[in-house]
Amino acid sequence: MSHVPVSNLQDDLILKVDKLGIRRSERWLFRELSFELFRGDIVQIVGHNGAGKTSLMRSLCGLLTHAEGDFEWTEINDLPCLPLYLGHLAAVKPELTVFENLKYHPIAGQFLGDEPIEDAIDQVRLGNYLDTPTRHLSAGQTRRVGLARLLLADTPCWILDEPFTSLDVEGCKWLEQQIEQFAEKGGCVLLTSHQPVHFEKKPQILEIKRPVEALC
Amino acid sequence: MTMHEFFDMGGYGFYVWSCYAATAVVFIALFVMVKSQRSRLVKQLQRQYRQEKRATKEPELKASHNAAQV
Amino acid sequence: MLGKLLRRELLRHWRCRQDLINPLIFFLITVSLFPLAVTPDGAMLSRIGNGIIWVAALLAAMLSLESMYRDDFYDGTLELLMLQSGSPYSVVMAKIISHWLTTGLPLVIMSPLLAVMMQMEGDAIGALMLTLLIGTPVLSLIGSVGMGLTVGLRQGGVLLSLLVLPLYIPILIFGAGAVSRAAMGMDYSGQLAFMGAFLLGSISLVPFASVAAIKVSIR
Amino acid sequence: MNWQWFHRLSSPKWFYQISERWLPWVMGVSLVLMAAGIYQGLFNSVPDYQQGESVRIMYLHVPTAFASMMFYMVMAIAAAIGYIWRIKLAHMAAISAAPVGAAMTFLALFTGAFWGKPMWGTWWVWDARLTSELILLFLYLGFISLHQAFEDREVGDRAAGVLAMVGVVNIPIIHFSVEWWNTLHQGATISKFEKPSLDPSMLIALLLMIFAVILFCSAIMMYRMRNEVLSRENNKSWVKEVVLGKQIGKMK
Repeated sequence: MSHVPVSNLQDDLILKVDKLGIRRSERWLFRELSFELFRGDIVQIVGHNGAGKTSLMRSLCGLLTHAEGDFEWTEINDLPCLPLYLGHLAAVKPELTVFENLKYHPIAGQFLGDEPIEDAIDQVRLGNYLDTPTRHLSAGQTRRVGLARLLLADTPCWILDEPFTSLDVEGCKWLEQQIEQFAEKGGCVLLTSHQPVHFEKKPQILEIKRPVEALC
Repeated sequence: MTMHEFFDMGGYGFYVWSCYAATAVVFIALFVMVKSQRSRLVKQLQRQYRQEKRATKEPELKASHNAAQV
Repeated sequence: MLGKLLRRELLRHWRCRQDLINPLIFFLITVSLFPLAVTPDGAMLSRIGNGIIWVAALLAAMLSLESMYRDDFYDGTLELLMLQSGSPYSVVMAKIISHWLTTGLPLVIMSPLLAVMMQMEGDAIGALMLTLLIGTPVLSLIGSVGMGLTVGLRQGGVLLSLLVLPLYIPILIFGAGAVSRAAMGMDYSGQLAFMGAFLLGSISLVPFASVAAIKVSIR
Repeated sequence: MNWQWFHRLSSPKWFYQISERWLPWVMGVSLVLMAAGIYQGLFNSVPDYQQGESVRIMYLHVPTAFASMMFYMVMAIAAAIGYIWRIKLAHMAAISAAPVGAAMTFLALFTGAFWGKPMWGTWWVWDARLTSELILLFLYLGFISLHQAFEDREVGDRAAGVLAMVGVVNIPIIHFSVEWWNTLHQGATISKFEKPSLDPSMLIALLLMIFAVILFCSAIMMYRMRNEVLSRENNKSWVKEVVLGKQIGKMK
């Protein structure tokens, strides 16, 4: 099971965002966005299509340069913590097998041993596909290879972009359960989803709105 | 220096004058392109701002129209 | 970290072995075109042979740059690597080393065959292999910057050659120059020194440029 | 921290106002200098004892070659500033400098070839300087086409910035290796260290032309930058006033 590393500062703050603004070719997606993520939070980002939900997540991971403001991750044994980012693409090499995909890709800064990988693969019900190249898997199964990384990641924060796409009902329930367990153990989750999400504890909502036309 | 000698340039007239001609053409082309780019840009921006002004004015027009109907 | 990433790259290349042979075939065909196009007689060929082999090696290395980032970019693993590995520089370095091992080195191993085809003598062949050995890593290094910039573009291939070929010119000049001096029996250690300096210079600077280039292309 | 002036310096609005006032002067001075330079060069300077009248091409070749090198440096430095401190105005300067520099490189090659024909008998000579100039043209074309390949201008700027920085590191290496490879070109005609080998009247013409070409190119570059500022800041209110102001101005 994925365990959550306890940052040595013992405080609960994992991510602090202050007046973040992202611009995409002269058009401001959003501006002055500030929020904080604490241990155990589940935050759902809400906004219509093209509002910048994905851009916000990618800039928090450092994949996208943000135009203004800044954000800060907590330090775990004085290294900035690496959030696990699951984007639209399943980040899986078609020519490698399921096992190799998990073994040869670093997760949250390190490579995993064989046992945890095999357990994770069984967890996501891909046990008998261990040595088949992912080329032959369906979209849902490829998605679950990505989800297996959640179980292996040794990081206090998950950033999930539309994680429920192409998952069957059973898969969705399993993923919701994983998210809740992870939150209980002190991790925090930032996710977007166009499907309705039902957790016991209602997730906090973070609204992304277009800035009023800046007539400065 | 008579006119003819000046143009002949000691036999190298063709090379010297074609160089000066090419330089003149390139300099003038640079200037003209910048100016035409500017006028095209200003025209396009004016059309864009007029559209924006029309877009902001239209909703009130429609709203008052419905109110009158009701 | 670098070792594991390198094994991943080599495994990925091994899985599609067919693509590794294409640059070598291209290298062979390009070099053998010239005797057909220019002259079959040995004297002329041996004089222009080293230049032709060098240009063909340069183009073959550049053609195979596509495999470095393009398919990783489109299936999302490049993002995963750059993000989750904690140090993008080792990711880029692993890709460059694996590109050199899978294309640069085979070119070096194949070059004596082509040198004989171009009627070049013994010591020129030795010099050719040595200069290619030092030159091909630089091709992968500089190519990785160009590839990083154009990976997100649809028709990036043509643009890649426009960006990268001018930067290859010093290596081409010193490489071919060294071999022609060796053919004349003169000492070519000076050229090798310059190529070595160029190699070390690009090893130290290219990772930063490549990571910046990839960060620009990841949107 | 007194970054204030640096920040103010980099605001497109400030640049637009400053250039509004100074540009006509820069352009005017450059045209005057050019006229003086051409007059001096063509009419009252002595022909070269060896090359005869064809040396008058030098008054075009040397300034354009110098401008092409200088504008690549301007472009690379602006791109580096824009990339490191994320200043949009610097990116705009780099994008505007590129076409002007490319035009100067083309002119330098054109005049070099036309000067080479009478002197060396062939149109194109693989001489070290001309070859470096040709490679510089490739670098310019690479920069411009890379910037245009991205539809999002901001990403295009950053990509072109990286290329400019890599290019500027390679310029001395390319120049040196081409220089080593083969040099036919005569030594530097004027350089600050050695005594100029030119007759004073020719020297005056040359210096006049160099300043004229640089001023003219900077003026063109700033005009292009003004267009770039207008097109990129079009949602700002001051741009609306400027553009609409111009419309009212025309109507009056």
